[in-house]
Amino acid sequence: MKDYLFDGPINDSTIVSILNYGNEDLHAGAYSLFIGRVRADDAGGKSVTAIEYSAYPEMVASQAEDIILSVKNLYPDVRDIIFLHSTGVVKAGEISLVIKVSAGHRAEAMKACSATLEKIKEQLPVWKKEFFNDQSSSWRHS
Amino acid sequence: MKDYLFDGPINDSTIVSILNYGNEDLHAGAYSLFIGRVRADDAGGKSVTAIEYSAYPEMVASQAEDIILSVKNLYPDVRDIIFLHSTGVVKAGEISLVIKVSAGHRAEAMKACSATLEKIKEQLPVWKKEFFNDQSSSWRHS
Amino acid sequence: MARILFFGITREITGAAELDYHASDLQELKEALEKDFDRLSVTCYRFAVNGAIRNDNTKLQDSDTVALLPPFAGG
Amino acid sequence: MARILFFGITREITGAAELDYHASDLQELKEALEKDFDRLSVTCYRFAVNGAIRNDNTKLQDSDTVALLPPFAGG
Repeated sequence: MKDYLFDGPINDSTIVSILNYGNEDLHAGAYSLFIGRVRADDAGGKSVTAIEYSAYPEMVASQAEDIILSVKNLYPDVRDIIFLHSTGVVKAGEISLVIKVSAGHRAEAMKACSATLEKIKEQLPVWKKEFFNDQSSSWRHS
Repeated sequence: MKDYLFDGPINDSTIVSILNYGNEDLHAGAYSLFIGRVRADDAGGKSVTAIEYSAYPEMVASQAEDIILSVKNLYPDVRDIIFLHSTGVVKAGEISLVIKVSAGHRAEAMKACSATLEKIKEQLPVWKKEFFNDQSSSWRHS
Repeated sequence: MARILFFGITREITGAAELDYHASDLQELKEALEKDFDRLSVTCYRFAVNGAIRNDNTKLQDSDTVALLPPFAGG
Repeated sequence: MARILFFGITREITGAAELDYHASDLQELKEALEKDFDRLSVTCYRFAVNGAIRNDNTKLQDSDTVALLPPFAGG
Protein backbone atom coordinates (compact mmCIF):
# COMPACT_ATOMS: atom_id res chain seq x y z
CA MET A 1 0.00 0.00 0.00
CA LYS A 2 2.00 2.96 -1.28
CA ASP A 3 -0.94 5.31 -1.82
CA TYR A 4 -1.76 7.89 0.80
CA LEU A 5 -4.50 9.75 -1.05
CA PHE A 6 -7.95 8.49 -2.01
CA ASP A 7 -10.36 10.16 -4.40
CA GLY A 8 -13.59 10.98 -2.55
CA PRO A 9 -15.03 9.49 0.65
CA ILE A 10 -13.33 6.32 1.90
CA ASN A 11 -15.72 3.39 1.51
CA ASP A 12 -16.22 0.17 3.50
CA SER A 13 -14.37 -2.08 1.08
CA THR A 14 -11.29 0.16 1.22
CA ILE A 15 -11.42 0.09 5.02
CA VAL A 16 -11.63 -3.71 4.92
CA SER A 17 -8.54 -3.88 2.71
CA ILE A 18 -6.71 -1.58 5.13
CA LEU A 19 -7.86 -3.79 7.99
CA ASN A 20 -6.61 -6.94 6.29
CA TYR A 21 -3.38 -5.46 4.95
CA GLY A 22 -0.47 -7.22 6.62
CA ASN A 23 -2.64 -9.66 8.55
CA GLU A 24 -0.23 -12.48 7.74
CA ASP A 25 1.95 -11.00 10.52
CA LEU A 26 1.09 -13.30 13.44
CA HIS A 27 3.06 -11.21 15.94
CA ALA A 28 0.84 -8.16 15.52
CA GLY A 29 -1.55 -8.60 18.43
CA ALA A 30 -3.06 -5.13 18.35
CA TYR A 31 -4.48 -2.89 15.65
CA SER A 32 -5.37 0.68 16.48
CA LEU A 33 -7.49 2.44 13.87
CA PHE A 34 -8.46 6.06 13.69
CA ILE A 35 -11.29 7.01 11.37
CA GLY A 36 -12.01 10.67 10.70
CA ARG A 37 -15.42 11.75 9.42
CA VAL A 38 -16.70 15.07 8.19
CA ARG A 39 -18.69 16.55 11.06
CA ALA A 40 -21.87 18.59 10.50
CA ASP A 41 -20.40 21.38 12.63
CA ASP A 42 -22.58 24.32 13.46
CA ALA A 43 -21.02 27.74 12.93
CA GLY A 44 -23.08 30.88 13.40
CA GLY A 45 -26.47 29.47 12.46
CA LYS A 46 -25.24 27.43 9.51
CA SER A 47 -23.89 23.90 9.38
CA VAL A 48 -21.19 22.10 7.40
CA THR A 49 -22.59 19.96 4.60
CA ALA A 50 -19.30 18.89 2.96
CA ILE A 51 -15.57 19.49 2.86
CA GLU A 52 -13.48 19.66 -0.29
CA TYR A 53 -9.95 18.42 0.34
CA SER A 54 -7.02 19.20 -1.90
CA ALA A 55 -3.42 18.09 -1.64
CA TYR A 56 0.08 18.40 -3.07
CA PRO A 57 0.47 14.73 -4.04
CA GLU A 58 4.26 14.50 -4.55
CA MET A 59 4.89 16.18 -1.21
CA VAL A 60 2.21 14.06 0.49
CA ALA A 61 4.17 10.95 -0.48
CA SER A 62 7.48 12.16 0.93
CA GLN A 63 5.91 13.63 4.09
CA ALA A 64 3.92 10.43 4.66
CA GLU A 65 7.07 8.34 4.51
CA ASP A 66 8.74 10.73 6.93
CA ILE A 67 5.77 10.57 9.36
CA ILE A 68 5.66 6.77 9.31
CA LEU A 69 9.40 6.44 9.81
CA SER A 70 9.48 8.87 12.71
CA VAL A 71 6.53 7.21 14.51
CA LYS A 72 8.13 3.78 14.03
CA ASN A 73 11.31 5.14 15.59
CA LEU A 74 9.38 6.47 18.59
CA TYR A 75 7.47 3.19 19.13
CA PRO A 76 9.66 0.18 18.35
CA ASP A 77 6.85 -2.34 19.09
CA VAL A 78 5.03 -0.97 16.02
CA ARG A 79 5.05 -3.38 13.08
CA ASP A 80 3.28 -1.35 10.40
CA ILE A 81 1.52 1.97 9.81
CA ILE A 82 -0.73 2.76 6.89
CA PHE A 83 -3.08 5.64 6.25
CA LEU A 84 -5.29 7.09 3.56
CA HIS A 85 -6.58 10.67 3.28
CA SER A 86 -9.40 11.76 0.98
CA THR A 87 -9.12 14.37 -1.72
CA GLY A 88 -12.15 15.95 -3.37
CA VAL A 89 -15.60 16.39 -1.90
CA VAL A 90 -16.55 14.41 1.24
CA LYS A 91 -20.03 15.00 2.63
CA ALA A 92 -20.97 15.25 6.32
CA GLY A 93 -20.99 11.77 7.83
CA GLU A 94 -18.58 10.37 5.23
CA ILE A 95 -15.05 9.22 6.03
CA SER A 96 -12.04 11.31 5.01
CA LEU A 97 -9.17 9.67 6.90
CA VAL A 98 -8.23 6.16 7.98
CA ILE A 99 -5.09 5.33 9.96
CA LYS A 100 -4.14 1.81 10.98
CA VAL A 101 -1.23 0.99 13.25
CA SER A 102 -0.35 -2.62 13.99
CA ALA A 103 1.87 -3.44 16.93
CA GLY A 104 2.75 -6.34 19.14
CA HIS A 105 0.82 -4.89 22.07
CA ARG A 106 -2.06 -2.56 22.72
CA ALA A 107 -0.39 0.41 24.41
CA GLU A 108 2.15 1.04 21.66
CA ALA A 109 -0.48 0.55 18.94
CA MET A 110 -2.71 3.20 20.46
CA LYS A 111 0.02 5.70 21.29
CA ALA A 112 1.53 5.36 17.81
CA CYS A 113 -1.88 5.83 16.16
CA SER A 114 -2.39 9.04 18.08
CA ALA A 115 1.14 10.26 17.20
CA THR A 116 0.57 9.48 13.52
CA LEU A 117 -2.63 11.53 13.52
CA GLU A 118 -0.94 14.52 15.16
CA LYS A 119 1.89 14.39 12.63
CA ILE A 120 -0.59 14.13 9.73
CA LYS A 121 -2.25 17.32 10.95
CA GLU A 122 1.10 19.10 11.26
CA GLN A 123 2.99 17.81 8.25
CA LEU A 124 0.70 16.55 5.51
CA PRO A 125 0.15 19.10 2.72
CA VAL A 126 -3.64 18.85 2.62
CA TRP A 127 -6.14 21.72 2.61
CA LYS A 128 -9.84 21.89 3.22
CA LYS A 129 -12.66 24.14 2.16
CA GLU A 130 -15.88 23.86 4.11
CA PHE A 131 -19.26 24.12 2.43
CA PHE A 132 -22.31 25.20 4.44
CA ASN A 133 -26.05 24.66 4.11
CA ASP A 134 -26.54 28.32 3.08
CA GLN A 135 -24.33 27.70 -0.02
CA SER A 136 -21.43 29.69 1.46
CA SER A 137 -17.94 28.23 1.81
CA SER A 138 -14.69 29.01 3.57
CA TRP A 139 -11.11 27.79 3.79
CA ARG A 140 -10.39 26.25 7.12
CA HIS A 141 -7.11 26.33 9.02
CA SER A 142 -6.68 23.20 11.20
CA MET B 1 -26.10 -3.65 19.36
CA LYS B 2 -26.71 -5.16 22.79
CA ASP B 3 -24.46 -8.19 22.33
CA TYR B 4 -20.99 -8.12 23.80
CA LEU B 5 -19.97 -11.70 23.01
CA PHE B 6 -19.38 -13.26 19.61
CA ASP B 7 -19.00 -16.96 18.88
CA GLY B 8 -15.57 -17.60 17.31
CA PRO B 9 -13.21 -15.20 15.52
CA ILE B 10 -14.69 -11.82 14.60
CA ASN B 11 -15.04 -11.59 10.82
CA ASP B 12 -14.85 -8.69 8.36
CA SER B 13 -18.59 -8.31 7.89
CA THR B 14 -19.11 -8.01 11.64
CA ILE B 15 -16.39 -5.37 11.81
CA VAL B 16 -18.09 -3.48 8.98
CA SER B 17 -21.40 -3.50 10.87
CA ILE B 18 -19.61 -2.22 13.98
CA LEU B 19 -17.99 0.46 11.84
CA ASN B 20 -21.31 1.55 10.38
CA TYR B 21 -23.31 1.29 13.58
CA GLY B 22 -24.49 4.76 14.55
CA ASN B 23 -23.08 6.44 11.45
CA GLU B 24 -26.24 8.53 11.11
CA ASP B 25 -24.76 10.67 13.92
CA LEU B 26 -23.29 13.57 11.93
CA HIS B 27 -21.64 15.09 14.99
CA ALA B 28 -19.34 12.11 15.55
CA GLY B 29 -16.19 13.32 13.80
CA ALA B 30 -13.85 10.66 15.15
CA TYR B 31 -13.98 6.90 15.50
CA SER B 32 -11.27 5.14 17.44
CA LEU B 33 -11.17 1.39 16.97
CA PHE B 34 -9.12 -1.16 18.82
CA ILE B 35 -8.79 -4.60 17.30
CA GLY B 36 -7.18 -7.38 19.28
CA ARG B 37 -5.78 -10.45 17.53
CA VAL B 38 -4.42 -13.71 18.86
CA ARG B 39 -0.65 -13.42 18.72
CA ALA B 40 1.61 -16.37 17.87
CA ASP B 41 3.61 -15.71 21.04
CA ASP B 42 6.74 -17.74 21.62
CA ALA B 43 7.08 -19.24 25.09
CA GLY B 44 9.97 -21.55 25.88
CA GLY B 45 10.46 -22.99 22.43
CA LYS B 46 6.77 -23.40 21.63
CA SER B 47 4.34 -20.96 20.10
CA VAL B 48 0.66 -20.14 20.57
CA THR B 49 -1.56 -21.58 17.84
CA ALA B 50 -4.96 -20.65 19.29
CA ILE B 51 -6.78 -19.33 22.35
CA GLU B 52 -10.06 -20.67 23.67
CA TYR B 53 -12.08 -17.94 25.37
CA SER B 54 -14.88 -18.61 27.81
CA ALA B 55 -17.14 -16.14 29.59
CA TYR B 56 -19.89 -15.72 32.16
CA PRO B 57 -22.47 -14.22 29.79
CA GLU B 58 -24.98 -12.72 32.27
CA MET B 59 -22.20 -11.00 34.17
CA VAL B 60 -20.53 -9.87 30.91
CA ALA B 61 -23.68 -7.96 30.03
CA SER B 62 -23.91 -6.12 33.36
CA GLN B 63 -20.17 -5.43 33.53
CA ALA B 64 -20.15 -4.18 29.93
CA GLU B 65 -22.90 -1.70 30.67
CA ASP B 66 -20.99 -0.55 33.72
CA ILE B 67 -17.76 -0.13 31.71
CA ILE B 68 -19.47 1.85 28.95
CA LEU B 69 -21.28 4.11 31.39
CA SER B 70 -18.15 4.86 33.40
CA VAL B 71 -16.06 5.68 30.29
CA LYS B 72 -18.83 7.95 28.96
CA ASN B 73 -18.82 9.76 32.30
CA LEU B 74 -15.05 10.24 32.11
CA TYR B 75 -15.13 11.53 28.51
CA PRO B 76 -18.24 13.62 27.85
CA ASP B 77 -17.36 14.23 24.18
CA VAL B 78 -17.93 10.48 23.60
CA ARG B 79 -21.13 9.75 21.69
CA ASP B 80 -21.13 5.96 21.65
CA ILE B 81 -19.08 2.93 22.70
CA ILE B 82 -19.58 -0.59 21.42
CA PHE B 83 -17.45 -3.69 21.73
CA LEU B 84 -17.50 -7.38 20.96
CA HIS B 85 -15.36 -10.10 22.55
CA SER B 86 -14.98 -13.61 21.12
CA THR B 87 -15.83 -16.80 22.94
CA GLY B 88 -14.67 -20.22 21.76
CA VAL B 89 -11.56 -20.99 19.75
CA VAL B 90 -9.74 -18.16 17.96
CA LYS B 91 -6.60 -19.09 16.02
CA ALA B 92 -3.37 -17.07 15.84
CA GLY B 93 -3.90 -14.12 13.50
CA GLU B 94 -7.67 -14.08 14.01
CA ILE B 95 -9.54 -11.29 15.75
CA SER B 96 -10.92 -11.78 19.27
CA LEU B 97 -11.88 -8.24 20.30
CA VAL B 98 -13.22 -5.12 18.58
CA ILE B 99 -13.89 -1.84 20.38
CA LYS B 100 -15.30 1.23 18.66
CA VAL B 101 -15.64 4.61 20.33
CA SER B 102 -17.24 7.49 18.48
CA ALA B 103 -16.74 11.03 19.70
CA GLY B 104 -16.96 14.55 18.48
CA HIS B 105 -13.19 14.93 18.36
CA ARG B 106 -10.11 12.78 18.02
CA ALA B 107 -8.45 13.14 21.42
CA GLU B 108 -11.49 12.03 23.45
CA ALA B 109 -12.23 9.18 21.01
CA MET B 110 -8.73 7.78 21.41
CA LYS B 111 -8.45 8.24 25.18
CA ALA B 112 -11.88 6.70 25.73
CA CYS B 113 -11.01 3.73 23.51
CA SER B 114 -7.89 3.10 25.57
CA ALA B 115 -9.83 3.44 28.85
CA THR B 116 -12.50 1.01 27.58
CA LEU B 117 -9.83 -1.56 26.76
CA GLU B 118 -8.23 -1.28 30.20
CA LYS B 119 -11.59 -1.70 31.90
CA ILE B 120 -12.44 -4.71 29.73
CA LYS B 121 -9.22 -6.35 30.89
CA GLU B 122 -9.98 -5.59 34.54
CA GLN B 123 -13.70 -6.11 34.74
CA LEU B 124 -15.01 -8.39 32.00
CA PRO B 125 -15.52 -11.99 33.18
CA VAL B 126 -13.67 -13.68 30.32
CA TRP B 127 -11.00 -16.39 30.56
CA LYS B 128 -8.50 -17.75 28.11
CA LYS B 129 -6.71 -21.01 27.62
CA GLU B 130 -3.72 -20.96 25.29
CA PHE B 131 -2.97 -23.85 22.96
CA PHE B 132 0.60 -24.42 21.72
CA ASN B 133 2.12 -26.08 18.66
CA ASP B 134 3.33 -29.01 20.80
CA GLN B 135 -0.33 -29.84 21.69
CA SER B 136 0.09 -28.54 25.24
CA SER B 137 -2.20 -25.90 26.72
CA SER B 138 -2.37 -23.61 29.72
CA TRP B 139 -4.71 -21.14 31.40
CA ARG B 140 -3.44 -17.65 31.11
CA HIS B 141 -3.83 -14.83 33.62
CA SER B 142 -3.97 -11.43 31.85
CA MET C 1 -29.35 -25.60 47.57
CA ALA C 2 -27.50 -22.69 45.94
CA ARG C 3 -26.51 -23.05 42.30
CA ILE C 4 -22.70 -22.91 41.91
CA LEU C 5 -21.20 -21.99 38.51
CA PHE C 6 -17.59 -22.77 37.61
CA PHE C 7 -15.53 -20.80 35.10
CA GLY C 8 -12.06 -21.05 33.59
CA ILE C 9 -9.67 -23.32 35.43
CA THR C 10 -12.20 -23.95 38.23
CA ARG C 11 -14.47 -25.66 35.69
CA GLU C 12 -11.56 -27.82 34.59
CA ILE C 13 -10.83 -28.74 38.21
CA THR C 14 -14.41 -29.69 39.12
CA GLY C 15 -15.21 -31.16 35.72
CA ALA C 16 -18.61 -29.46 35.93
CA ALA C 17 -20.14 -26.24 34.62
CA GLU C 18 -22.42 -26.15 37.66
CA LEU C 19 -23.21 -28.01 40.88
CA ASP C 20 -25.62 -27.51 43.79
CA TYR C 21 -24.36 -26.91 47.33
CA HIS C 22 -25.95 -25.94 50.59
CA ALA C 23 -23.98 -23.41 52.63
CA SER C 24 -24.90 -20.56 54.99
CA ASP C 25 -22.20 -18.23 53.69
CA LEU C 26 -19.37 -18.09 51.14
CA GLN C 27 -16.74 -19.17 53.68
CA GLU C 28 -18.67 -22.37 54.38
CA LEU C 29 -19.15 -22.94 50.64
CA LYS C 30 -15.44 -22.44 50.05
CA GLU C 31 -14.55 -25.06 52.64
CA ALA C 32 -17.02 -27.55 51.22
CA LEU C 33 -15.76 -27.01 47.67
CA GLU C 34 -12.10 -27.29 48.63
CA LYS C 35 -12.84 -30.48 50.55
CA ASP C 36 -14.43 -32.01 47.46
CA PHE C 37 -11.88 -30.59 44.96
CA ASP C 38 -8.55 -30.10 46.70
CA ARG C 39 -6.89 -28.35 43.71
CA LEU C 40 -9.28 -25.45 44.36
CA SER C 41 -7.40 -24.66 47.58
CA VAL C 42 -4.28 -23.73 45.57
CA THR C 43 -6.25 -21.90 42.87
CA CYS C 44 -6.82 -18.17 42.76
CA TYR C 45 -10.49 -17.21 42.42
CA ARG C 46 -13.15 -14.80 43.69
CA PHE C 47 -16.85 -15.37 44.30
CA ALA C 48 -19.72 -13.59 42.63
CA VAL C 49 -23.21 -13.88 44.06
CA ASN C 50 -25.96 -13.23 41.52
CA GLY C 51 -23.41 -11.57 39.23
CA ALA C 52 -21.75 -9.24 41.76
CA ILE C 53 -18.38 -9.89 43.38
CA ARG C 54 -18.72 -10.58 47.13
CA ASN C 55 -16.36 -11.34 50.02
CA ASP C 56 -16.27 -14.60 51.99
CA ASN C 57 -18.55 -13.59 54.88
CA THR C 58 -21.46 -12.94 52.53
CA LYS C 59 -24.57 -14.90 53.61
CA LEU C 60 -26.14 -17.28 51.10
CA GLN C 61 -29.72 -18.24 50.39
CA ASP C 62 -30.82 -21.29 48.47
CA SER C 63 -32.09 -19.09 45.65
CA ASP C 64 -28.63 -17.57 45.06
CA THR C 65 -26.40 -18.24 42.07
CA VAL C 66 -22.75 -18.27 43.06
CA ALA C 67 -19.90 -18.17 40.54
CA LEU C 68 -16.23 -19.05 40.99
CA LEU C 69 -14.23 -16.49 39.03
CA PRO C 70 -10.52 -17.02 38.33
CA PRO C 71 -8.61 -13.81 37.39
CA PHE C 72 -10.16 -12.28 34.28
CA ALA C 73 -8.11 -12.61 31.09
CA GLY C 74 -10.10 -10.92 28.34
CA GLY C 75 -8.89 -8.44 25.75
CA MET D 1 11.56 30.20 -15.42
CA ALA D 2 10.75 28.34 -12.21
CA ARG D 3 7.47 26.45 -12.05
CA ILE D 4 5.19 27.84 -9.31
CA LEU D 5 2.40 25.66 -7.86
CA PHE D 6 -0.54 27.10 -5.93
CA PHE D 7 -2.52 25.22 -3.30
CA GLY D 8 -5.56 25.88 -1.15
CA ILE D 9 -6.58 29.51 -0.90
CA THR D 10 -3.53 30.66 -2.91
CA ARG D 11 -4.89 28.76 -5.91
CA GLU D 12 -8.24 30.49 -5.48
CA ILE D 13 -6.48 33.89 -5.32
CA THR D 14 -4.34 33.38 -8.42
CA GLY D 15 -7.00 31.43 -10.32
CA ALA D 16 -4.23 29.11 -11.53
CA ALA D 17 -2.88 25.73 -10.42
CA GLU D 18 0.55 26.74 -11.74
CA LEU D 19 2.39 29.66 -13.34
CA ASP D 20 5.98 30.31 -14.45
CA TYR D 21 8.09 33.06 -12.84
CA HIS D 22 11.70 34.09 -13.01
CA ALA D 23 13.25 35.04 -9.66
CA SER D 24 16.71 34.70 -8.12
CA ASP D 25 15.39 33.79 -4.68
CA LEU D 26 12.14 33.23 -2.78
CA GLN D 27 12.04 36.81 -1.47
CA GLU D 28 12.10 38.14 -5.03
CA LEU D 29 9.45 35.61 -6.08
CA LYS D 30 7.26 36.61 -3.14
CA GLU D 31 7.42 40.30 -4.14
CA ALA D 32 6.61 39.50 -7.77
CA LEU D 33 3.66 37.31 -6.81
CA GLU D 34 2.26 39.81 -4.32
CA LYS D 35 2.55 42.54 -6.94
CA ASP D 36 0.50 40.47 -9.39
CA PHE D 37 -1.99 39.14 -6.80
CA ASP D 38 -2.33 41.61 -3.96
CA ARG D 39 -4.55 39.33 -1.81
CA LEU D 40 -1.46 37.12 -1.39
CA SER D 41 0.16 39.81 0.77
CA VAL D 42 -2.52 39.31 3.45
CA THR D 43 -2.54 35.52 3.13
CA CYS D 44 -0.60 33.17 5.34
CA TYR D 45 1.59 30.71 3.39
CA ARG D 46 5.02 29.10 3.31
CA PHE D 47 7.18 28.10 0.35
CA ALA D 48 8.36 24.63 -0.58
CA VAL D 49 11.13 24.20 -3.12
CA ASN D 50 11.10 20.80 -4.82
CA GLY D 51 8.86 19.48 -2.05
CA ALA D 52 10.83 20.74 0.96
CA ILE D 53 9.87 23.78 3.03
CA ARG D 54 12.38 26.64 2.61
CA ASN D 55 12.79 30.15 3.99
CA ASP D 56 12.67 33.35 1.95
CA ASN D 57 16.39 33.78 1.27
CA THR D 58 16.60 30.44 -0.55
CA LYS D 59 18.15 30.82 -4.04
CA LEU D 60 16.13 29.65 -7.03
CA GLN D 61 17.10 28.00 -10.28
CA ASP D 62 14.93 27.81 -13.37
CA SER D 63 14.63 24.04 -12.95
CA ASP D 64 13.06 24.43 -9.48
CA THR D 65 9.45 23.71 -8.62
CA VAL D 66 8.17 26.11 -5.98
CA ALA D 67 4.89 25.60 -4.10
CA LEU D 68 2.84 28.08 -2.07
CA LEU D 69 1.54 26.23 0.99
CA PRO D 70 -1.19 27.74 3.17
CA PRO D 71 -1.43 26.21 6.68
CA PHE D 72 -2.09 22.47 6.41
CA ALA D 73 -5.57 21.36 7.36
CA GLY D 74 -5.64 17.60 6.89
CA GLY D 75 -6.96 15.00 9.27
